[in-house]
Order: sequence, then C-alpha cells, then structure tokens
Amino acid sequence: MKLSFSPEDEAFRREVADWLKENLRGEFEQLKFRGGPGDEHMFAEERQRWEQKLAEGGWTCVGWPKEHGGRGCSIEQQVIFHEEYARAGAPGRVGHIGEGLAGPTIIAFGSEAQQKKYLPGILAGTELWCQGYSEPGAGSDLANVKTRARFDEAKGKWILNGQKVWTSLAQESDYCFVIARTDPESKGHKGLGFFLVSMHQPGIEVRGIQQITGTSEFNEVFFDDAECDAEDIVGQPGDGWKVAMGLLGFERGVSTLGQQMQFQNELNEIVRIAKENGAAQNPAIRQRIAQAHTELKIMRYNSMRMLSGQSGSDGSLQKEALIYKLFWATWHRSLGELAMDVLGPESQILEAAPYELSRLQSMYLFVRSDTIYGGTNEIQRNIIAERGLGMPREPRPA
Amino acid sequence: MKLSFSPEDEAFRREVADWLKENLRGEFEQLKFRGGPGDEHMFAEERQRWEQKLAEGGWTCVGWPKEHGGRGCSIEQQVIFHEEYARAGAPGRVGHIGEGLAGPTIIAFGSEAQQKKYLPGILAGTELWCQGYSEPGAGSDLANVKTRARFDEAKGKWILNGQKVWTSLAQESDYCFVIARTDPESKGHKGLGFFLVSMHQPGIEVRGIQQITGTSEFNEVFFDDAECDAEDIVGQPGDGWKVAMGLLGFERGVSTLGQQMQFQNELNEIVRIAKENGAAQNPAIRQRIAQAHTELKIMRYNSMRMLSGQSGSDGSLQKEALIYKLFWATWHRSLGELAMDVLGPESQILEAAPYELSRLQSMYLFVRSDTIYGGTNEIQRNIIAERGLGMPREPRPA
Amino acid sequence: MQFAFTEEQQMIRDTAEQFLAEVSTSEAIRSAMETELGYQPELWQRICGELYWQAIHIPEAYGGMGLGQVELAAMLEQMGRYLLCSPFFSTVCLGANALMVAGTEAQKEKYLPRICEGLTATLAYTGISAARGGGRWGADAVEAIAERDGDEFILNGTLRFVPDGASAELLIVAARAAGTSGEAGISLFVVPAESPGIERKLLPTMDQTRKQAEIVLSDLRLPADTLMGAEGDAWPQLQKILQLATVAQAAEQMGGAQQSLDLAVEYSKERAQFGRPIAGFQAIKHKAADMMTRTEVARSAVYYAACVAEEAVEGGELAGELGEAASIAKAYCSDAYFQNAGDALQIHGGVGFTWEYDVHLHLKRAKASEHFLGSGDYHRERVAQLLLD
Amino acid sequence: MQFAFTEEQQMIRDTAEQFLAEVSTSEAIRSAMETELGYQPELWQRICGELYWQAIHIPEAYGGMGLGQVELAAMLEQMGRYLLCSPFFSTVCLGANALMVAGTEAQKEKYLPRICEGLTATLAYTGISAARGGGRWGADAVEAIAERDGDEFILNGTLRFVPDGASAELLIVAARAAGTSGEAGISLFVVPAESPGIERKLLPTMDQTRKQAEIVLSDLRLPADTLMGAEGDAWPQLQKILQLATVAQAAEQMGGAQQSLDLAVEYSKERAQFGRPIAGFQAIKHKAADMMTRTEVARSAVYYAACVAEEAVEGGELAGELGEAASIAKAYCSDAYFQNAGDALQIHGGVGFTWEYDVHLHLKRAKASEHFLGSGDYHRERVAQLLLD
Repeated sequence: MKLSFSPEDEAFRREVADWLKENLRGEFEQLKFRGGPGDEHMFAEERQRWEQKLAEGGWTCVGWPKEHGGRGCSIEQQVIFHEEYARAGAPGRVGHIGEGLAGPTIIAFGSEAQQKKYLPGILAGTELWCQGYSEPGAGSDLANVKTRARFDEAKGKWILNGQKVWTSLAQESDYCFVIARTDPESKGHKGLGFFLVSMHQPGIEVRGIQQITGTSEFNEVFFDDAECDAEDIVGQPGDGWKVAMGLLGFERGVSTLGQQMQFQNELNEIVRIAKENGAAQNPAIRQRIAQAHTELKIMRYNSMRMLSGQSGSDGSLQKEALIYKLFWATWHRSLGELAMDVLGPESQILEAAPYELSRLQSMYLFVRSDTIYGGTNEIQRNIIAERGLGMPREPRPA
Repeated sequence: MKLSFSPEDEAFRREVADWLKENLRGEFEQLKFRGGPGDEHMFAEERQRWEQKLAEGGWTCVGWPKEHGGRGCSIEQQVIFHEEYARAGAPGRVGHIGEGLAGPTIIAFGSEAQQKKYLPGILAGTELWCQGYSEPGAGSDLANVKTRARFDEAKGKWILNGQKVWTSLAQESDYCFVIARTDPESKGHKGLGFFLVSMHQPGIEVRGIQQITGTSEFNEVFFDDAECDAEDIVGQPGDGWKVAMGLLGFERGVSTLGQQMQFQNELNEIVRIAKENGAAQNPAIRQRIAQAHTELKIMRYNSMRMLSGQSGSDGSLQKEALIYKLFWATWHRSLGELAMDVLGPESQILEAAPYELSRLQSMYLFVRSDTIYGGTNEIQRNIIAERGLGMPREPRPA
Repeated sequence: MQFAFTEEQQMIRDTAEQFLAEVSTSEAIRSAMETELGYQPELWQRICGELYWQAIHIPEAYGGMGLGQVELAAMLEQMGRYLLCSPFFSTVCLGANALMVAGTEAQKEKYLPRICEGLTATLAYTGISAARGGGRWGADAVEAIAERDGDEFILNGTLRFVPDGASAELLIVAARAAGTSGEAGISLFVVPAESPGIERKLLPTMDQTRKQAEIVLSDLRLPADTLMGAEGDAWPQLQKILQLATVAQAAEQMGGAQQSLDLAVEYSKERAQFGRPIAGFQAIKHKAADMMTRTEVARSAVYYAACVAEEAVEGGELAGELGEAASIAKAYCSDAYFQNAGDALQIHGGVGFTWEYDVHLHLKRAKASEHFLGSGDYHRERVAQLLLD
Repeated sequence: MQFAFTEEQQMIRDTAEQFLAEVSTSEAIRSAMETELGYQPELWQRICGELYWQAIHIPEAYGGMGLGQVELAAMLEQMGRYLLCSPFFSTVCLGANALMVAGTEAQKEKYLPRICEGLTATLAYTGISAARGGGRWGADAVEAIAERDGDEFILNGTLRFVPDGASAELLIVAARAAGTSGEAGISLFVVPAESPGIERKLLPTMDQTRKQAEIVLSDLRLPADTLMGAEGDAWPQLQKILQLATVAQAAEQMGGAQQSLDLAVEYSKERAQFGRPIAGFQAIKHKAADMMTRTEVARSAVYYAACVAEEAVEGGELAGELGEAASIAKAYCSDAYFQNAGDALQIHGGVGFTWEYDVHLHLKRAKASEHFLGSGDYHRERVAQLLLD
C-alpha cells in the first residue's frame, strides 16, 4: 500500500496541467468551473468546441486502449488527468456519456464495424451521446422496460416505439444507446436488446422536463417508429441485460475522481463564503464543514481503493464500489444544505429574476436528484444488502 | 385550548406536595430518585413498604373510579399527582403494573368476583403484579404466543405450560397476567386466553436475565403445569387478544407525565454536570442539551394533547398517541448518549468494581431496551404507517 | 387545563382548511407566485371581505374579531399547508402584532381598523448583517440609524429580507440611535410605505410563494407621532413582536410538514414499482412514520407555543415563557418541515424533482422559513443560553 | 500509487484474523475481562513468543520485524474486530511508538529489544482535566509537574485514563514545567512502573475489555537519562505519538464496526419473526446497508491514515498530513463504530440487551474508544481549525 506517484506520473501531471493552462483561455476562459451538475445546460455549444480542443491535444478518452484510439493511460495517469482537469476548473464534459459509457460498452461488447463507426466521433469530440434507460413509471427498474424493438424484415431495420425519461443532454446528442424489449412476450431481464440509435431522425422527439431548478437538463425522449440499422444492435437480441450490467461497471471508474474535484470546488466556495460572512465562527457550521471535508477526503481514498482493486474483508467483493453511489449522493445532498445554511437568509435571494440561480443555489437544488437517479438511495441499500451482505432479495411478483 | 389549572386543582397540587414532603423521609429518605428504569432492582423491599405508605394516604390508584376503591381523580389531578410525585423524587413504583395495567384491565373486562379478589391487594400496595406477554423467539408478536392453557376438567383448573421472557419484577410479584393459547389448533390472534395466575406455586420458575448493565431487572418465567383457577380467566377462552388490545390503551395514560418527570430529573443531572465540568461551554454539547430539553418539553405538550383527547388533523385518530412510544424511546436513547458525552472520558469510570454503575451510566445502558421492548422502533413505525397513515400492512404468512 | 381545540377553534380551522383546499390549488399558487406582487389581489380581497381573516385577533374595539393567538395559529397551519400566497403573514403576524404590542393608542386607532379593512403591512428590522454567521435575528440585526432632529426623526439605512416588503402599504421600521449596539438604542416607527425617502426593491427568491424586498431609507424624515413605544428603548417590544412572529412562522411550518407527509403518502399509494405500490415497502412506510412523528411533535410544540403567546398578549401567568416556547417551536418545526419536504421529494423519486409536482414548493418554502427569524441551530442556542449560561 | 494491501500485508492480516477468531472467542474475552490484569498472560506470551506481533513495526536493529504502520493497522483492525484483551495497544501503539518517536538512542537500545521480548508499556499523559468540556486530549491535558533538581527531575501529579496503566511494566510519562501551559514546557520521561513515587490504581470501567488506571506521582525522582527528547520542548514529539495512537485507535474501531455489522447480519438471517427471517425486512436490510457503508468508508479512512502514518514515521512527502489524516480517521471511525454497535444491538432486539450476547461488548468498547484521544466532535473541530482559522 503506497500513496505516492512515480516520477513518470508526476511528469505526466505537469504535462496535463501545462496543456490545460495553455488552452483553457481565450474563448474557453468563460467555461471555467461551468457545466457541472445543475449547470449542464450552460454553454453547450462552446463546451462542444472545447471537447474538440481536448481531442486535438489527445485528451479525450485517455483511458481507452491505444488500439481503439485512446491514450492508453494507466490508472494512475487517469487519476492524475481527472484531478488536474478539475483543479484547473475545466468545464463539465459534454462528451462524458460517449467517452465513459457508450465507448467502453462498444469496445467491450460491440462488433468491429460498430467500433469503426462510432469510436472516432467520440474520440474527436464531434459526436455526442445520451442514455436511454429509465422509463416513466419504471424508475430505475430496467426489468420493467416497455420500449419495444421490432425487426422489420422488409426495411432490414429495427423499429423502436416507446418512451424514455430523465435523459440528460438529449437535445445536444447525435446518438442514444437504448434498452428496448426485442421479445414482446418477454418479462423482466429477458428479451431485452441494446441499441445504438441516431437522434437525427423523424421518429424521435425530445421534450425537456422542467426541473426544480426551473431549467431542463433532463428530457423525455419519445420513440415513434424510430429506426435503427440491423447492425446497430450490440450483441444479440436478448443480450441487453448483460450489456447493460457490464456498462454499469464503467460508471464506477476513474471519472469519480474528477467528480470529486468538482465537489472540492463546491466545498472551497462554501469555505470561502463562510470565512467571509462569519459563518466560519458558527460552531455548528464548523462541525458541518469539517464533516463535509472529512467525508470528501475519505471519498477520494475510497475511489483509490476502488481503482486499486482492493477487495473487501472477505476477499471476494468490491464492497467499496458497492457503497460508493449511496455515499457520494448522500454526501452531495448534505453539501447542498450546508451551502444554503452557510449563506443563511442570503441563500434565498436569487441572482436575478425571474429564476436565475447562483451556482451554489443551483447545486443545492440539483443534488436532490443525486439520491434518485441511477438507482435511488433505497434501491442502493437493497443492492448493498443483497449483493454485499447476502441478505434475502426483495420479493418480486412472478 | 387553555394551559392553566383551576384553583381547586392548584389546591390539590399543594395537598400532594405536602403529603410527599411529610412522608418521603425517615426510612424512605434513601429511596429518593431511586428505582427508575435501570435501577428497578434496588430497594425492592423498602419500595414495597413505600407502596403501602402511599396506600395509607390514599395515593395508590388515584385515577381508578371511586366505586372500585380508587380516588377518582380527574385527568388534571392525575397529571398533577404524577408531576408532584416525580418532582419530589419519590421512588419508582413497584406497584405500577398492578395499578396501571392489571387493575384497569380487571375493571374493564374482569368479573365482579375477580374485581373483589384482586383490586384490594393492588389498592393496598400489598400485592404486586407482573406481565406475561413476550415469549422467546416471538419478540413483540403476540400472535406468535406458544404458551398453552389446557382446562383440566378433573381439577377444574387451567393448566399452563410454556415460557415467558422480559418479565420485569417477576421475583417480587404475587400475580402475573398471562396470555396463553386455549385452543391448541389456533393460530395468530385467535384462540388466546387472558389469565390471572398466582406466582406462588411450584409450577412456576423465575430466572433472572443478566443484562447489559450486569443486573437482572428482566426475567424468564417458566410455566410447567402451572395452575390457574377456572374463574381466573378474564373474559372467555378466545378473548385474549381483545383484552390484551384493550390493555395496550392503558399504557398510554397519565403515567407518561410521571415518566417525563423522571426524564427531567435525568436531564437536570446532565445539565448540572455539564455546568460543572465545562461541557456546557462545548458548542456541540450545547446544541444537544438544548435539543434534549426542547424535545422533552414538547413530549409533555404531546402528553397533554393525548390526555385532552385532541385528535389528529383528520379528526379521527389520536395520532399524538400513536407516535408517542417511538418518540420517547428514541429521545431517551439519545439522552443516554448525551449523558456519556457530557461526562467525556469520565463516563467510562464506574462507581466501584466489579461493575457498579452510576445512575447515569445505568440509565445510558438501560435505555437501549426502550427502543426494543413493548414493540421495537421498527414495529412502532409499522404501526404508525399502517394505522396512522393507512399504508399497506406487512405481508403475513397465511 | 384543556389542551385541545374548543369547538369554535375547530370550526375556524376546518373552515380555513376547506376554503384553502378550494382556492389555493397548485394552479392558483403557481399563477400567484409568478407575479411580482406575489398574490392574487382578488383572493386577498375575498379573504378580507368575506372571511375577515385579517381581523382575526385584532380587538373588537378596533374593528377586529377579537380572537386570539390560538385561533391565529390554527389558521396559519392551514395557510402553511396549502401554501397560500397572500400578504396575511406580513400584515397580521408582523404588522398587526407590532401595532398591538408597541403602537400608541393613536396609532392603533389609526391603523388597526384600516388593517381590518384590508390594508397590508409588514415589519422591516434586519440589515444585511442578518445574513452573517449563518443568520442573526436578534437586536444585533437592527442596523438602520434614526437620528433625532428637533421633533422629527431622520432615518437612514438598508433593510433586507423584508417579507412582502415591496408590496406592503404600511411599514413598521426598526432603527437605532447612532453609536448604539445590541439591545440599546432601538426605536420603532410606523410609516406609510409610499413616503418619500423610502425606496423598495423586490428581491427575487428561491421560494416564490413569499416575496422579500430590500428597503433603502434615505433621509427618511418622520414626525414624532410615528414613533412606536419608547424612543431608544423599544427592544423589549420588538423582541415580543418577533417572538409572536416566530410562533406564527412555526405554525405555518407545521402545516407544511403535514402537507409534505400527505403528498408523499398519497403518491406512494398510487405509484407502483416492482409490481406493487411503493407504500407497501418498509423503507417508504418507515420514512412516512418518521415524517408523521415529526409532524405530530411539531403540532404539539405549536399548539403549546400558541397558548403561551395568547398568555403573553393577555398578560397571563405563562407570559414569561414566550421566548422559550417560541424558540422550541421554531427549532423543532424548522427542522421537521425541511426534513419532511426532503423526504417527500425522495419518496416521489424522479417526479419530485420536476417543477410540475408541488413537492419542490414545500422544499423551498421549508428552507426559506427555516432561515427567516432563525434556524433550528439558532433557536437551540437560545434555549441553551436559558439553560446553561 | 497502489492503494491496496500487498500480498505480504494481506497474509499478515489473514493470519491475525485466523488466530484471533480461534483464541479471542466470546468465552476467552469474558474470562480475560473479568480479571484485574485484563488479559490472559498465557495468550500474551503466546502472541509474543510464537507470533512476535509486539515487534511488528520495531526496526530490525532493535530486534523487531521492521514492518510499518500499514501492517500494524491491518493487525489492529482484527484485534478490534475480535476484541482481543491484551496489552498490545498500550505496549505497541503507545509505548513502542513513543520510544521510536521520542526516545534517545540509548533508550531505544535499552527498551525496544525488551518490548520485543514481551515487556509491557504504556503512555500516561492526561490529568483529570482530560474529562473537562466533553474531553480534552491536546497539550492542555498535560498536568503533571516536572521540576528540575540538579541533574534530576522531580515529578508530581495525577494521571488519569491511562490504558493498561495498572499492569504496564514501563511508563512513558508526560509532565510540564511549573507555571507553563498549553504546548510549552512539556517533557517526556521513560520510567519503570514499579519505581518508588509511583502509585497505581485500577479504575473499573464500563468497557471491561481494556483497563484504565489512575497513576499518582509523588515526588517521583528521575535521573537525567530518563528524559526523552528535548526538555520542556517535547510537545511536537508527544503530538506525533498521539497522532499515531489516534490512527491505531481508529483501526481498531473500524474492525469493531465490521464485527458489529457481521454479528447483526448473521443474527438477522437466523432470527425469524412474523414467519420469515428478519434479514428479509427492508428496515433491517437498509440498516445493515448503512452499517456496511459506514464500515467501508471507515476502512478507506483508516488505510489512508495508516499510509500517511508510515510516511510520517519514514519522513515521506505526506508526513505533514498526519494530523489531518488522524483526525479524519478518528472522527469518522468513532461515530461509525458506535452507530454500528448500537444498530447491531437494535437488530438483535431483546437478546442484544443481555450480557450473554457479545454485541454489548462492542457497544461499550465503541463508547470507550470514542472517548479515548478525542470524540468525533473533538476531531472535527480540529479539522475545522485547519480549514477555517
């Protein structure tokens, strides 16, 4: 067990920092610290240009294998990249669903043709992706997916019908990966397919969902005879569950460290305000700031354990990965409350009418979704108890 | 809605206070503030004499109707009696199960013969009662009772076999009220009987359970062909559930106010120590003491609502009574932790070897049972959700 | 002792509930909260004209109904529950209370009947330092300066976080003598809001159901007859006004906590997941049970505090308990409302996060009301001072 | 960077687990905890003779195994898990660490080899004021007075809350020059416990698995060669010793949190109510999930702090982080252990409340360890000082 980085890694760190310093300016200066959760709708166009700037420098998909066009960075280097990226205040990545989810899935489960067709656009930062998982009334329960995919022999295409919801970045995206039921008679995990679907077609309609923040990062996506080429199903019809489960694993990668640096930026802002407005002398606030700091630090250590493949005490399960979502989501929700309580009554005053929120206000409201999307805290606790502790599964209707 | 008491009630208050001042001395001086939860095993004999002293003054069973030998006090007067009793530091009542549970049950559901046989001993403080409800492995689930009662025609008596557990004061008691299954084929709530059983017979064995405190307030009670006269069943065979449910109502009476005065005595002791040892200047401790005080005050207001028959916002259910157990038990558990944290490292040092606890240490450990007995916090939450909010019942095996 | 509503009180409560369920619907709230005024004048006129709620606890001598703080709390509970957008809280719980506690007889005769007729009012006492240290709501938050000039006073300063401050027609203003601090030197004035020297700016707020304003006083010149109570010695009166307002705020919060619970339970019975209503999952049931526990405890705290408030107004034997009872109620209700609103959002899942459902309105009102007149921590520290110092 | 156990570290951990599961059974704990000594001498001899654990991180030059703080933490985790009754913590985490941090070369040569042979030791630094204000564990807790008398020192004072203080054979004692306060004037001494002028009294404790003592120094006369480090300027060294001990205590707590979880889950799978194992009830599952979350978070905190402790001992680049890492670990683990132990008791229901089941042993150890070297609040305030002051 060792915390320090090698001299080569430290050199890599300087390289990243230097590149960011040199490039995150001019037209990109305004993007600093923007585009995070609750702020994802801001500067979408400028941030896509930034995506391409990154690609020019070879800074997209740094963890992808070299044979698929990535930089082939080691875990340590990925950690460093994400840390420096966030430290520099570089903006929230509009390409992160492609880079972090779609790409790795296509690399792991996709055909060579799919890899050739889709990976370059992700690498170049020119093609954006979104995720078609949740459905109205189904919550986080993939087994309840009702969107149907029927193969039209005449057209030689899959025809999709149904509705997805809570799809972020759907307006900006070029592609969506969609879980749909290929076998209309099937139930639960069986009979699902995993599709790569172009968003630029008449069969797809995107409607923004107005959120608690007044803004619309999340969308409903309606599929009305939307088409998908025969070769754009990943794996076979019926493999959807397997692919989706594999993809879940990619969500708990090095990107958590970048997320944490965003959290750190938020906490830094809170500390700055507390010092300025005297809340830092309020003993109850002191305890809460210290608690937030303590848990954020540990969150980082926990990610380092995840990345080092440290297993749980029984040597079998990655328990530190199992608890991660519940931990960070709950932490982040508390951070939002802390931000408001540090601001005191000033927390209630907006930047401008009619409903322009400050960054911290937006964060405070937006974090309420953290404990809901991607499996609510309640679902997470079920998963932890069942997979991590071997407790009985929730009864399911037959 | 009105908080103040009438001049008559205030006169009654002085009468109670004067009597206690005059009588709680001499041999009873040592009983002050003793015999509360976690301290119930102390001075059992002296406290029974105190019980008889109370009876001489007419201060047992003050809320019972006059026709049954009680004082027939109004709710207000009962409130006052309990407040003054605790304020004076008068000891925990060894007769409380007879006065608060057995007696009211016999008055409500018992035969005239039972009333004649049992009430005078309770009123006089000469006969003590205990409660035979819980069974090993059945927890708070009365429907799971396995103790059997079989009517022996030859003897003309009920013959009881089985085991009860968590029976407090069993060693000191003269009688026990016992829930047992009269119909061996029955399940759940059906086929139960409610028996009044003498503890002075060879068929009954009492064994103390050594608790977390090292002491044994709680007992196991074994029934091995224990006998009960034919006329000592309350109601009919099969009425046991109904009688038990009626009895549950008596648990939430005016005695809660006396309990709260004990809580107040404990909190006063904590405040005294905090001022003495500087913990009162520790901001986190200040918040917790203020929180404990706040909630104890509200606990009193809540009891006043219960006693005034204030109904919930929908006008039908006494919601303030439904939540009471969960609220006080959780509060009391926190108070124990607060006591230890105010004492700091000194909280760990006992009064004497081998395991003599101070009052606050004993309280701290004993309160861990508060959230368990009489329906765990989890059971309480089920009850609140189901009865208070109409949410679906827990599934029960058929 | 009778710690339950009388029949009359129960009737007042039920009437308020029925009326508000009908008029303060989700649509009505939304259309009111999007206006600068923050309420529908027609509804306010209906309340003032038909129901006479604004006069509820104003003595009959001044044209009011002569009821008390308990009746007021019963009504506020329902207003908090249904998120009524109206100038009721500012006018009645700040303005009328201030006049009743600190007004001269002439001021009461002049303004209370007009409030009974529908005049709106509010109290402006906090400067920007109210936001320091997480929130300051005591005498130290009074920052505006009042200087005597012969028979007149000249007021200067910025007042912030004033409820309905941009729309109220009558202002009660707190200011202090230059060079004073803490509880010393504070005076109260009553002044029509449209007077020269008063500039008012609406502050856009996260909780849109109750408006706040900043009020700048620039050489506001006031005649002697605007002075309420003793010059430079009005803190005890201001404190009592604030304590009454604190109880009133807690009553609204308790109503909001109840509604958060009700919305969550109702939704959980409708919404199915994994093949059954989520109301059947123990995680949801237990969360709801905790919400109900908090609500009922909050209710007991509010009813008690309202009784004490009534005694404080009437000079009863428990009058001295007002500060403690108000802090107890506000500390508990602030936390209970926010916790319940947050739990309600969580039980709603994704839809709770949308603008469309009402649960976010409660989350926002909960935080706003927590931070008005002092958070749970703030009031617990006040209780700690009573106990420990 | 490799934030996982090496194979060797994993082996040390596994060996400790297997051995302790076998020897530190419920019966063994109970028979040890009822003695005044607090441990079974045969078991301690076996640990020292066969396993050589007491020498784990003592440098090879002094006869030790020369391993580091990470290996030590891995072992402490298992000791906390199995509630090993032994003088390991006091001897190794207080005594040996103190000698390694602050001892002169002569003192190291004299005592470290003897510790490797089984000599027991402890650190005595707190006076009775450690109990003030909820707990004081910094320089201000040092109360004993050391006066110079020629080449010698005369020590007087009462030391309290000393782990294994009545049985340890070697004492490291902190005292201060008369008239000094805070971090100034503190000296450290090493002295055989049986010296004249030292009176020791066992303090009976709620947690019987680790003994505490009061030590009274009455004109204890010490020669110059008992002085450790700089006279009157030993706070930085004492602070480092305490920080290392704090990490060690957190490691034990994390093991205890794990065991509380394991006991609760195991029991919940066996115990049926309402016709099914209570492990199937969501209320129990979710409580257990929260317990596991706390345990894994605690584990990450401890492993990190142990790495930093190793760097601090070896003078690595993260050495300066020791104070923060120790406070982070102790704050989190103190709360996690107590919460887990309490939840485990609740899940056990009635039997959890009996002396017979082991869960109360963890509840008691959790509170005792929380209050030794500073509670969660105490360490969070330290973190707050780093961040905010």
